[in-house]
Amino acid sequence: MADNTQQERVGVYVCHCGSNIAGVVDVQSVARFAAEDLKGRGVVVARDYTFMCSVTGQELIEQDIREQGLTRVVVAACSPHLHEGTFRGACGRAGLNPYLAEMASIREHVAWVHTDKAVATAKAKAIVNGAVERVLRNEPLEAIRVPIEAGTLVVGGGIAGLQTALEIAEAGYPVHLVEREPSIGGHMAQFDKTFPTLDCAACILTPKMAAAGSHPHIQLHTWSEVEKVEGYVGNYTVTVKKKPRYVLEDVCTGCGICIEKCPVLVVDEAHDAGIGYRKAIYTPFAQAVPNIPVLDPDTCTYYVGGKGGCRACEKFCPTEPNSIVFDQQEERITLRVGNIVLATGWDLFDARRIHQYGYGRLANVFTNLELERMCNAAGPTGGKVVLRDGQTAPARVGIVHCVGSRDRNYNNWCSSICCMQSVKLAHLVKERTGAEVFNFYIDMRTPAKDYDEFYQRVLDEGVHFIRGKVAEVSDVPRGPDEQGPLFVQVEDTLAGLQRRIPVDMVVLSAGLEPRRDSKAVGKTFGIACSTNGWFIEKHAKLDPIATMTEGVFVAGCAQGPKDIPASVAQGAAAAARVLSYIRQGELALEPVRASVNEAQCSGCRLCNGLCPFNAISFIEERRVTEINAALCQGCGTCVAACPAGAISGSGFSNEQLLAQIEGLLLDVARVPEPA
Amino acid sequence: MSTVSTPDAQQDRGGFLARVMAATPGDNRLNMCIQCGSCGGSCPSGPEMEHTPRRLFALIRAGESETVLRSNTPWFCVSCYYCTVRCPQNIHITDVMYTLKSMAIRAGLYRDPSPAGFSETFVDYVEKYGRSFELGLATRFNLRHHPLSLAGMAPLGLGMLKRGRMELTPHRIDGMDQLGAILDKAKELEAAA
Amino acid sequence: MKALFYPGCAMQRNARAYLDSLLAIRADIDLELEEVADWNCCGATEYMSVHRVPAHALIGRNLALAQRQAADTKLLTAGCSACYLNLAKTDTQMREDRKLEVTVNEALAAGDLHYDAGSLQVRHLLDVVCHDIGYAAVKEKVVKPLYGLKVAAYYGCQVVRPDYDDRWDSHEHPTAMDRLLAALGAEPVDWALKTQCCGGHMTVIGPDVAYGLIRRLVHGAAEAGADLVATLCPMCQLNLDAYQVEMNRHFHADYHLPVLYFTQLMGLAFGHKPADLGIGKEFVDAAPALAKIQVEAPPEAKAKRKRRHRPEDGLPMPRME
Amino acid sequence: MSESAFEPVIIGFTCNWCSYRAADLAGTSRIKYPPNVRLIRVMCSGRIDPTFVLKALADGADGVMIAGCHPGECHYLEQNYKALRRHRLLQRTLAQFGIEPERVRLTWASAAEGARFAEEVGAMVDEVKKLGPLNWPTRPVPQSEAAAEVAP
Amino acid sequence: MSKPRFAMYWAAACGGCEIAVLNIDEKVLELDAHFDVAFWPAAMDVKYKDVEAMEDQSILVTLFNGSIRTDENEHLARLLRRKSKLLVAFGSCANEGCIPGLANLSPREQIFERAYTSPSTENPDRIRPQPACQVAEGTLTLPPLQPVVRTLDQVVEVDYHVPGCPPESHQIAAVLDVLIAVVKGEAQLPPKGAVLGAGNSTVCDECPRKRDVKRIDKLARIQELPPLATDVCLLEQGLMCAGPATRSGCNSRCPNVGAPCIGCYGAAPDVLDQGARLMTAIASVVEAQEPEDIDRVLDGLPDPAGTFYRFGLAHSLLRANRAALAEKP
Repeated sequence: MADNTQQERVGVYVCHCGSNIAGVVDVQSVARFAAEDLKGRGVVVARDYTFMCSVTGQELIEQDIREQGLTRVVVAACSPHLHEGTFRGACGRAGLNPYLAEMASIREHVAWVHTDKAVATAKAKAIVNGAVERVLRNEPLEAIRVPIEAGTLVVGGGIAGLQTALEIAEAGYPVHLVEREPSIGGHMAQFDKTFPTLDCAACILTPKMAAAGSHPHIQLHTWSEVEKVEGYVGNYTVTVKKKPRYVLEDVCTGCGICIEKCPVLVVDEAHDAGIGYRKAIYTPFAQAVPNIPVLDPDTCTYYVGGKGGCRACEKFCPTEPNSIVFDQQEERITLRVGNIVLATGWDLFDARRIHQYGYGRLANVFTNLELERMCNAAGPTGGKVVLRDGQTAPARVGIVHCVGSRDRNYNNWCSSICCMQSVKLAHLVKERTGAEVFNFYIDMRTPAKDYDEFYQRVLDEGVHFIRGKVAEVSDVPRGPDEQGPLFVQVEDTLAGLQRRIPVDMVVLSAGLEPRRDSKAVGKTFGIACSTNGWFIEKHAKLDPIATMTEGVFVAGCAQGPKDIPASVAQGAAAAARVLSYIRQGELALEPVRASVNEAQCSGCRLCNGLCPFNAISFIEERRVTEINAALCQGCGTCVAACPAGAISGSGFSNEQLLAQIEGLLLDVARVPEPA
Repeated sequence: MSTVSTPDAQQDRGGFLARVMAATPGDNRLNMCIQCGSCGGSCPSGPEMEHTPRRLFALIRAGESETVLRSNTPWFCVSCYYCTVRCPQNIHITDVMYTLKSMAIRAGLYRDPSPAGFSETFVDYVEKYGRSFELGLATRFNLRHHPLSLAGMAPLGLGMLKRGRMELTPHRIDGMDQLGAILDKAKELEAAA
Repeated sequence: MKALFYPGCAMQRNARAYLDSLLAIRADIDLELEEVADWNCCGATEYMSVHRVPAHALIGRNLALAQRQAADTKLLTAGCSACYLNLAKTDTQMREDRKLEVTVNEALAAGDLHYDAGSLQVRHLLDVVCHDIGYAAVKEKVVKPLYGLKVAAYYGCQVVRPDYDDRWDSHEHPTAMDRLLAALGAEPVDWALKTQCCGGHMTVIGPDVAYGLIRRLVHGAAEAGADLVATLCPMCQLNLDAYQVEMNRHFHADYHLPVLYFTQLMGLAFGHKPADLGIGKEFVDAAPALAKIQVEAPPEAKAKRKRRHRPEDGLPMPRME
Repeated sequence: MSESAFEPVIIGFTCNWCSYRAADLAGTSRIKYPPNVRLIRVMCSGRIDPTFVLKALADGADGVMIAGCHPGECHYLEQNYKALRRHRLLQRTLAQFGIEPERVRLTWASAAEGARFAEEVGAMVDEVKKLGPLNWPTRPVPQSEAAAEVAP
Repeated sequence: MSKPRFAMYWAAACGGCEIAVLNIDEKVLELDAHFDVAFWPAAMDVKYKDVEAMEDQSILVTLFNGSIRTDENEHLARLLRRKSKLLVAFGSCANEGCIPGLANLSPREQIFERAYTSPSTENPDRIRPQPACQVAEGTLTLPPLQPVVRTLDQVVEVDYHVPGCPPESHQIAAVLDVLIAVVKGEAQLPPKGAVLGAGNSTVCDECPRKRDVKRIDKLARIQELPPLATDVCLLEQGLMCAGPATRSGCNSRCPNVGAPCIGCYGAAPDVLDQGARLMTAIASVVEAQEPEDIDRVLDGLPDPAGTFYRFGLAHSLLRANRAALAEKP
């Protein structure tokens, strides 16, 4: 390889990480290898130290840079995802361009995954050698600075999104809140009481909804969906599709006469979870924000029964001009924002998928959401818990936990809220009906503040808890003596017996699932979903709010199942992160970017269609391709694709990577045989 | 059953689970049991079993090999596979039951010889003729294990004969030598494993 | 279409009616069957209980013979649940467990045979009829529709479970045979026990357990209004039919619910003579039930058109699309 | 490493967002896997140029592993599909050079799949061990003039 | 003062390079005017022993065309290196192996088999050439074939590279002008290792065809395609064209007349492996996501190694098929 690296002075630092690395890798031997064997490659100093990331460790590097005139630094320690920033900072303080430092991961990729000391040490040496060869080809880079637009897009008007929107708006910055349902409020608006305190969900939610609806800095876009997102952190252009409401939002006063006069009654599959009714023109619930109805063209007589039918809503609408517009079209609006918070929430597991639980086949098998609606005083039964006949109160009720959750046949995860929700529902059923209630659980999970106390309380109320995953719910007796009408068949695992508990009603605590369209949504916003569909946070522990895409944050259940307090906390945290960006005014980005060497570019246009961020464009006059550094995200696909080798990628250049390959193959590289 | 672990079991702790898993083909995942009881709840013979399958798995983990292999549980398995398809951990429960049966036969531990006897009688016919032989099977099995019930079952047998649903002589396949060689080799390989 | 055919011991003997009816209808549905030459017993559930590797070798011999014969079809079909499952299980486990594949083939080599796991498609006969031949093709051949006959489709366990290759719409409430019966003009009844256990070998080794299960099934089907039960497995047929008599004696009950193979019902609808279909070999006489077959289609339940649910009907049921 | 047991050397290319993090996770979870793979981090599997693979094989590696985000989950939306296409074309080409397909493995691992990453490494090491060393002959370099000459 | 000496030699090559030199027309007279032609087997009769007898470094410049396939090729490469101040790898064979280098995909036995016993060869006695053979007059020898084709710079140090198969005459003339200017003392020698007589971009830079964003959903050979548009990029029309990855300098000669570039000018500047670049570029723009769909498009390239490495195989990172490389000399 052509070598103009001779004049460099490299420092190599091998971290013990206490015994984390030193317990498996002979760190002294690695440092000695660097100092002696790599002398010819420019290594002038090599040290090992207990904790390189400590202040003393960093000072060691800084001192060497100043005193020994280091021009390159290699730190063999943990993953760069942990401490690359730390060591770049140290270099920067000592006057060395931060991008002339390189990390060799000998903890995550060596010490923690291998056991044989000799082999691990040999591998560590190869990795250090690779890093030295690479760093010799590093170039000084400058972070890219981008300005931050003050507006923020919040997607999803459930409790998490509301919290984010309100926090940002309170700080005085504009927020666009996009919600695809006719009203904000989300799932929380469907519930009656909230665990463990049994506050009324509406009482604590509606003030927040009202505040968001009237806040001068919040613009609501309900019955709308984000269609397209372009740009990058600080500078996003978002296209929002406004679905037609067939009602003029600016004119409608929300008087509700149209709803009253509409003759079409349909089952409300959304807000009432399929057990209540709404009209063809409706607001999902009384406290809806905005309080403007939506007309459903799939059931409205005007559309279904041929044009011109009915029109009662229009006839009785008191506004001038008339708020009903039958031929309203969908609209598209464009927003400019600097940051995006995704709080798109969750969907309920479809309990019909578990055939043996009989939901959909056995009338008196309900889902938790159906029961929530039944318990709600504003719900379809006015707060009464009744069987499917709409009248009879059940005398014996079985509540099945973990429906669709913790089950590899459906969803592998724990939905985290079902234990507490099931305990709450047990309490509510007992309170409303006095029924005997049986909760069937695999494990009771009540780990937050006051949760276990609530479980104790419900135990004390006389609810039966049977440990066992329900095998089946059946309406067929085993023999003539069995009396149902329904049987919950389960192994009582604590008694070691198969039991069949006769009940009148079964409630399935269906789990939380990612939104069915989460993958598509993730794609729109350029963020990743895990294989099961939850949005992936930047770091599972240290950054559960940001995503891998700068300027896009997640809050609430879109990132994973969580309860209301956790959703609120995450919503607020996302707001804090956004506000911090807005206040900084500009942002430094990793200078990993592709660029075109125009002299070598032949304008073949092979790379032109490769960039999903539209950073590549063709300059017709000069017949060359150009890359917009601000749009480029640094993936390097075009670098690898350019047939002429005319595109180079800073931070990950061909020279760096080829040198690293050679370096890593240190112990197997053979002396070439002379020709 | 005893609630105190035997010294033997103490020594073998963990080893028994590994042996059961190794003797069960494929990714049987027995180690993944979360003791939820969906197997015991689903089992049509569950009420008759000394231990539910779930409990049996706990005993396997505890190394209680003797208790496990003496248990009637695997013999009451009807191979309906409800437990297998409902298991939230995708454990191949029915296959594990087969493993336990063959281990129990080899260890000579199962107390009620009748189910094992049925299986063994069946196997004898297959190994002799290459086909099963219902009349012989029923007669020989009942003669050995339930001599008293034989008379009671006679009407059924006669009914079968009358309807041409049972034959008096077994059919022997042509490739009996070949089959014999294959089975001998298979037994040799199983013993070696 | 063409398939290799593994009859299994039971079809040769106690389930002769199953075989006869299958042979009678195969031309109607254009199903060419080539019997695996000199097949041996699959070992049922018993062989596996005694010796695991030899059990797979035993089944492996059948698979190897079939593979050798598989010139113009990869399809291997069996009518018996246990035979089907055993063939499918050995094939699947050999596919998933390389060590097992090697061991079984080592054993087979002693008989100069070899089986490449995954080289055949093992399918139950009902699967072939419903999913390969299809309901439309069946319906086309119906000359004497089974109008008025209420049938409980009974699947038993081992065809729909563990269902290695995802052939069925449900492990608990499948609908394939129901749809087949509907294509024949019969009325499939909705019942909850269609995949519950018939008792398997418990009739021999633990009759008390078995009788309980049999009663529950017979009672459940009768309760649902079935005139007869349709099965797809010799063992299920034997337990529900022959042991129905024993069960009645045991519980002092008096059930009389005939149990026929789905192939027999297909034969009737295709216009074959009952005797050619082995009808009459069952313990519980099917003649009274079959006498209910009408010439005309019953005045359709189509009159009860679905009315939109109203609040006075109680709470709406979940939608089942 | 003793001569009797062949220990392959494999160069692993991992993407910054998924597979490198999967390797990190395997580390933090202390999941053990064979030490034969040496990783190079790139931003995206779309950065991986067949040149790198050829270079690694020519310079003494016995195999190359390319690990990206799962299809449909690329941090850069769809660039891992480019890696997939290149891999398939490269495999066809390598076959003509007599290089077995198992030596250049393309796999996917999400940031959450530390165990999968470890399994994939284990599986690849096993496969390459079965194939034996690649031992690609080194490139001839011009000899100094004093060296012996081949007579015509 | 006597004129500086000039030599040209033809190793494993087709002779096209020699013709290309003559194609510079009257310019060849300038060569004669400024140089004393010391050795040029295609043009004049000089024996190897005459060259051996020359003083080392007594030839100013040798244009060496052809790759190193036989022991004789190697001997002459070393000999001319010793005798020349400047050794120029002239033409694709010397630089990167060219078409003879494609033989590196097969071990020697297969090559002989193909050459001497395939149906197109009339050879009923299956005679194979031998390194030595006794005839009445004595022993006849043939230089033995080496296991693989090597490029000149894999055998001896090379001062300059002139690419092309063959190099374009206008480029040869330009190179000659430089040499003459140096001889006259009017110019400095270019830096050692320089590529002379070629551009710094790729063929597309010179190609007049219109081009757009590329999405390849099929690839086919020219005879399988409908008549092609004369002004649109060939690759976009489904024809495998190596232009994007091939050094410029030929004035896009082939695409100009409707034939795809096949890559004879070698890799673009600073590119390590031309085939890899072409491979990655083509694969990147295949319009398919699923493995089967990708394969369907790639099936249009039945011989990927031969397509991507038509000229550059012997000089590529892998150089040859593993079996060929493993052979003992």
